[in-house]
Amino acid sequence: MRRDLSYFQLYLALIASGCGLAGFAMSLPTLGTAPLVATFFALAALSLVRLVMPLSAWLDGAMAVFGAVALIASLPAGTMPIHHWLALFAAWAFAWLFVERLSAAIRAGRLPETGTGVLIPVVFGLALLVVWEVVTRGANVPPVLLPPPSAIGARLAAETGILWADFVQTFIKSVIPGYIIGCLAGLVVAIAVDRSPFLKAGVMPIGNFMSALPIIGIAPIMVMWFGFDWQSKAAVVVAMTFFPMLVNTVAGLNAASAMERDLMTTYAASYWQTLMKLRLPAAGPFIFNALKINSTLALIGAIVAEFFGTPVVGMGFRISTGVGRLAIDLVWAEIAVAAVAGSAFYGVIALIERGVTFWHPSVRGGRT
Amino acid sequence: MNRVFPVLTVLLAIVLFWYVMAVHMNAPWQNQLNGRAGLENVPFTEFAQQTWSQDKPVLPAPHQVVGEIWNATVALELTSRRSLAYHAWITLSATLLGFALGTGLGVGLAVAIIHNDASDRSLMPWIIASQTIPILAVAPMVVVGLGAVGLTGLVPKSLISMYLSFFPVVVGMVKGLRSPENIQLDLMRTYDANPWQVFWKLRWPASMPFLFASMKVGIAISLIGAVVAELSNASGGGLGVRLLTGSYNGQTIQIWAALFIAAGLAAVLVAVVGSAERVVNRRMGARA
Amino acid sequence: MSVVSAQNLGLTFPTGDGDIVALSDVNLTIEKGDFVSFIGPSGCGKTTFLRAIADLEKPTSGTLTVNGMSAEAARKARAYGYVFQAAALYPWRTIEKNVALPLEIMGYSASEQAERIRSTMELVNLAGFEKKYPWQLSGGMQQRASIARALAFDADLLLMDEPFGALDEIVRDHLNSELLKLWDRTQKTICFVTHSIPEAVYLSTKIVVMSPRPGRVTDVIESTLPRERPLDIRETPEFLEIAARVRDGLRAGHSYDEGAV
Amino acid sequence: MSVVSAQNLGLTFPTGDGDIVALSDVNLTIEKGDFVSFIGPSGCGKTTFLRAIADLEKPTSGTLTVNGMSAEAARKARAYGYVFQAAALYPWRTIEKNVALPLEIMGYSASEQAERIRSTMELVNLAGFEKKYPWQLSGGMQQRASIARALAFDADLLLMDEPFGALDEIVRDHLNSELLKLWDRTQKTICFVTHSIPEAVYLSTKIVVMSPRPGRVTDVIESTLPRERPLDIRETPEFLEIAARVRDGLRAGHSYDEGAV
Amino acid sequence: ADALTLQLKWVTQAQFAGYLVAEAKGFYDEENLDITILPGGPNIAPEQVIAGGGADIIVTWMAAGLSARDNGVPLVNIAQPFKRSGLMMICPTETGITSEADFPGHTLGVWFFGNEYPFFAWMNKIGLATDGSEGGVTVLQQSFDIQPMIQGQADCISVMTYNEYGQALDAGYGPDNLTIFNYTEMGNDLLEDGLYVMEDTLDDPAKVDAYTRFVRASMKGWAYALENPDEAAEIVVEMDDTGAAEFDHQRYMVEEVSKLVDADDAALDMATYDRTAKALLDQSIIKAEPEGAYTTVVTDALK
Ligand SMILES: Nc1ncnc2c1ncn2[C@@H]1O[C@H](COP(=O)(O)OP(=O)(O)OP(=O)(O)O)[C@@H](O)[C@H]1O
Ligand SMILES: Nc1ncnc2c1ncn2[C@@H]1O[C@H](COP(=O)(O)OP(=O)(O)OP(=O)(O)O)[C@@H](O)[C@H]1O
Ligand SMILES: Cc1ncc(C[n+]2csc(CCO)c2C)c(N)n1
Ligand SMILES: [Mg+2]
Ligand SMILES: [Mg+2]
Repeated sequence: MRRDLSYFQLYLALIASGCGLAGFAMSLPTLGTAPLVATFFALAALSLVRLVMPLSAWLDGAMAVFGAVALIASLPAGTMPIHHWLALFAAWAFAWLFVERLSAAIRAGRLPETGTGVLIPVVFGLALLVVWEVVTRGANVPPVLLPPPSAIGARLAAETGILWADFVQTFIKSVIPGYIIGCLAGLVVAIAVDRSPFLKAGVMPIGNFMSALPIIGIAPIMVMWFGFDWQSKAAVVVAMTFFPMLVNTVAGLNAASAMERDLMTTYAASYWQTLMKLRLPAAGPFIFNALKINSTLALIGAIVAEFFGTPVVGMGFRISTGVGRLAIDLVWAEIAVAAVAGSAFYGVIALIERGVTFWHPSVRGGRT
Repeated sequence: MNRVFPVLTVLLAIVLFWYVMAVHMNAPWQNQLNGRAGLENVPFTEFAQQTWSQDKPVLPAPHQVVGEIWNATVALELTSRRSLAYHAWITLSATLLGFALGTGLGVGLAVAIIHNDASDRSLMPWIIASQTIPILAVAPMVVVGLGAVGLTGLVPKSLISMYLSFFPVVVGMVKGLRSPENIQLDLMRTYDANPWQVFWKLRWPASMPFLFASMKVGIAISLIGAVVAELSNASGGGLGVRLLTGSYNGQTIQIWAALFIAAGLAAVLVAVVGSAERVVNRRMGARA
Repeated sequence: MSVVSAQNLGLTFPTGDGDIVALSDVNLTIEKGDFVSFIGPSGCGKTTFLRAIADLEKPTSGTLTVNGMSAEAARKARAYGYVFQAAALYPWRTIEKNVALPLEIMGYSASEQAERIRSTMELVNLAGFEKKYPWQLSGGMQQRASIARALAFDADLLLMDEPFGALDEIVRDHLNSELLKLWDRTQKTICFVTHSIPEAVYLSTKIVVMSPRPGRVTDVIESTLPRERPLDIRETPEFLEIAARVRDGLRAGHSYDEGAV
Repeated sequence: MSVVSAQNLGLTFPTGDGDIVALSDVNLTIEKGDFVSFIGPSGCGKTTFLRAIADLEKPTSGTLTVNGMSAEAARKARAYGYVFQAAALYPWRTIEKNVALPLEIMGYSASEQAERIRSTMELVNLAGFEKKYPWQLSGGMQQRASIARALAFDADLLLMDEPFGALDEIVRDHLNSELLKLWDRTQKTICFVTHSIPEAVYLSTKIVVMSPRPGRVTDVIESTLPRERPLDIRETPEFLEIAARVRDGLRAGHSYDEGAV
Repeated sequence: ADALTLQLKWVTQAQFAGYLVAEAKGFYDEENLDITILPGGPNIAPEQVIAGGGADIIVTWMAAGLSARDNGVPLVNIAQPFKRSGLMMICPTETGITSEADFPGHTLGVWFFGNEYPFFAWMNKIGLATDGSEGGVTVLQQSFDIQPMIQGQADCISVMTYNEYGQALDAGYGPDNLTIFNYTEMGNDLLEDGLYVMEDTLDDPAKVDAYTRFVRASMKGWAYALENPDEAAEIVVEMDDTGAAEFDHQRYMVEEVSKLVDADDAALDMATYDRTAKALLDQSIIKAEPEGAYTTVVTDALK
């Protein structure tokens, strides 16, 4: 028998069909009430034919999607019957099998990296959303604790105005300036400190100490010092981003190898020439590391700071008052915006990093 | 000596600057007070003294913070709920449990990621995205949700702490477990070693430096997680709660004291991981 | 039965900008007890060929058998010991633990491990350094430790990829004669990659000259030197003649285009 | 005036467990136009001596002058070009930008930079690779780029630390004869560290044999070979005789204790 | 004993003295009740906790309770010990604010997180815009302290008579240098700390009985607290896990709270209830006239 599946994939396939078979048997008495789910069960059980004839990976993907749609379309108002949980299992197994086979195909060079490589995390994310939706609705999780994604999506669509205003207040006004100032200050201080071994010996332990400190704790202090508006939020972001940048840059400025430095010495190069032509470029990967860390820290810092007093706009404000007003789906919509903005911010920095430190082995992918 | 002197110098500079700023920032309020009390032309030295001894200063002077730390730790019984040591212990226990869980989760995910292509591709982007979620916003819901199923006190805090601390561990361990060079892996292949052997004899020991580097970041973040969780879970106390109640009552000195204790705790924890690292390094024959 | 037998062996690496033909139409038979050197310019496929024997690369065409079975079966039967160009010792293990590594993996008993470690450490002249860590040893000693590691278990075939590349000439001479003695004593079959013509001639019963793009065997020279080889055999006319033949073979394979460097 | 002159030069590294005497009582004079090779076992101080000339290490005793001035003054006067054992190209710069690096630092005009890059790239046979990044080139090409970088500005003294260590014999032969041609044409003074006896003999007008612990000069052999040296000069009796003398000197300095390996 | 969990709206302080005293003095034990008191905080919405099943009874403000009910969490008021509001807005006289007419153009600090409804109801009533438009006021989400006034970031801030106002007094402010807007005196008060349960639990007579005993014991606690303010303050300090409560301040708070609580009568005053509901409807904080948002079964059983 030609083996187009690894053992692990085979187990997944068996779980999927097994759930299908069991689910079909259990849903026989109520066949008419949820015809879609019953069809899904039947098809899943049918997929056992893969034991004798290979089935395409795309078929598994289609089954996962069909299962998800069937489930969501026929979610009952009350508690979900047990065999629906089997359908959820089966759909998850199909999705997992699908991504397993896709990545195997990419590894073997049968599918292109670009495109398919993006599809896999997307499938995973969608699977998470489906499980979330089905579990919250199927298990009657109180919506004031965890609303289903569909409700969050509806809020997201309905409140674009508010969400946008909050985004502008928090992200554009607080995060971006704070991030820029904090990172720049960290960079400049690192360079200044680097010139003097004495200062370096004095500042670095303190810098390390400070970067371990729960900086969010200073949010109430910053609000006290810089007022309610975005300035205090930006100040928190500055404080949160400063130390990672300082510590990383100082490490990075030492990253140039002894031989690379010796080369500069043989040219009798000046301090600034060595800095600009050797040490800063060599520090690039470290600086970007800090920029990436900071991109996630900055948003969190700004949102946290808004818990300690704000004008009546902003993501943190909306989240805290939303909880108070039990507008939990709005809170989650806001969280979704934060996650998307944060991920996009991170992604942009990562892209820039690829462009700027193209020469680094971690970017160009090994060899030499 | 050579290492301590520069640190002391910089510390001294910071403390001096701090005292100056304390005068500057507390002056407006002091002027108001003096004005109301009808005091005029207070000599500067006395005025500085006044700004350094306000009850609820905008910026407490260093000695006020130190005094509060002293009063709230040494001067009190350890079990007293006013003792910062007591609150530090509460935060510490959540931190340690969260750190242990986070490290376990991080290592587990890293193992899955390096052994399985599909996990690598599907998990990594979401792991990054998970860290962009404002945890403080989710924390109350986690606390309430877990409270509804009967989990209160330590567990919700630790879970939030875990949520923050697993991230550096996954990232570091994925790097670390992949750090063996091809030649070292090939060697294992020439012995026809099984994946289990490759893991325990090669990948795991090779990843130790990465594990410890991540754990140093992780434990500091764990502490942040515990403090954040306490902001959403006032019962039971903890440094986060002290921060919060300090902030409601305008007790700036109390805020700063809690903050410093937290920082000290973080430093101690990082140092402990550091010495564990040294012990392991020595066991693994690292250069002195 | 020959130890290694390659017929029309080809191995192509697919890369971003086109395929690289690392081995093309290689025919070679290595008999039991042979000492075979592989020599040739950088990129001619010496390492690739050794790795193919070791089942670390899969040939894309032709057939390759090791001890009469497929390379994979031979690897699983632990038919060979491999010495990499770099010592590749695990830095967290003492020298003795490094040597023990294959023994642990292959499930030798503790007492047998101890015995084999003792004897191989002696063989490579490292007795007394068992408890040291790799970084506490010089490059030459590390390389000897990695040879000990390959010798510790009973493989009759030894694959050595430029094991002495990083050493200076004097030390190299010394290790060469030690290796010859070992080979003589143990009757192992050895495949040995080198860049040095004198080294190849001095050591081998058979010298395989290779040339790049595509990687192929251009000459196989059977040595007429006796098995017993004092160091000063290298000044004999017979030696110099074989060396000249190798040099000619090498030069022929070298096209002076840039990529060859 | 001699280019390099060392009298009773000593250089000691203080380390955790005692001092290491890297150079002890070195006396050596190098004249303009000399091609001096340094040979000796690992750790005998070859690199250290070159670095002392380059003012990358400070001697702890004795005197050292370069071009009649202190090593520091000579460095600041940009008296020499240094080729490190590894190519040490900056990975974020293209080959041409790497070669341009010393020119930028020394403030050459843009047009002059372009001109010099062109000519030195041609000299080392790298024309056409200007826009490539270092990692896109083979080891030999990288090494040649680093030589180009040392040649791009006008230093009369070239310090080369095992520049061809990583290359195979044929390529090495090729670069050796290119280097000889360059030396002949430009009348530069060259200090050259190598591990290979034939290379040292083939290239040099003067061979400095060193030995370790403490690092010292044990022999200085003036070559009797003509300046014009075809590759096959290496089979002449004169060549072999000098090589034998170098080998003897080397062997004498080699104690066969473990540490020496 | 019947186990019940009570979620407070705020941190452990004398605002909840009745419950804390009842617990400490064993009044709940006497009623065969086993009560767990959960402190609240700015990140804890009692409505969410009870909806999630984390509590049986909560203390909250009626505006928040009705709003939650409107949002699908069927809360029912079972008792209302607080009869008056302790909410005030204070403005230092140097801001020049002496009456509502002076508000336009000024910045007012407001607590959100479910505490904002009385303010918006008030602004709605006097017709001042709060969306930052011309002729309106600027609203600030105020931290839970008086810093914004001290720092001059807000012209007026929200205070509770029993809490922040005390802090202001300590800081040297007082009626002579403050303009005080008292919600109760202005007739703008909405009902504050009431006791709420989930509607479906009222179908269970055993539960209703437990609630009744709970309210009875709590009222006994309140009565005891108001009679013995010193002891009550001590109990509050004793029961505060965080160690932040200070006796003097709690003592002050008991004093002030006693002016708002009617320890003899737990019943909801219908007039205030109607006004509260109307105010919320008027500014569409809730969309429909609330129905079944209160029950008298518990307070009736007390009589
Ligand atoms: N994994 C790989 N992917 C792509 N190309 C490879 C790979 N391994 C080797 N090659 C290419 O195959 C050819 C032969 O490589 P190989 O390492 O066998 O050469 P070699 O003779 O050992 O050279 P050297 O003397 O430099 O070690 C080279 O052109 C090399 O670039
Ligand atoms: N920075 C340093 N600190 C301490 N010891 C050093 C240092 N640099 C070199 N040494 C020691 O000085 C001695 C001479 O070293 P050097 O690098 O000059 O040797 P070498 O002749 O170039 O050897 P090789 O052939 O291995 O390159 C060695 O014992 C080395 O360990
Ligand atoms: C320290 C402190 N700050 C603010 C308030 C304001 N406040 C008074 S009551 C209440 C909610 C429900 O009673 C709130 C938020 C307080 N009580 N304690
Ligand atoms: Mg090779
Ligand atoms: Mg050297």
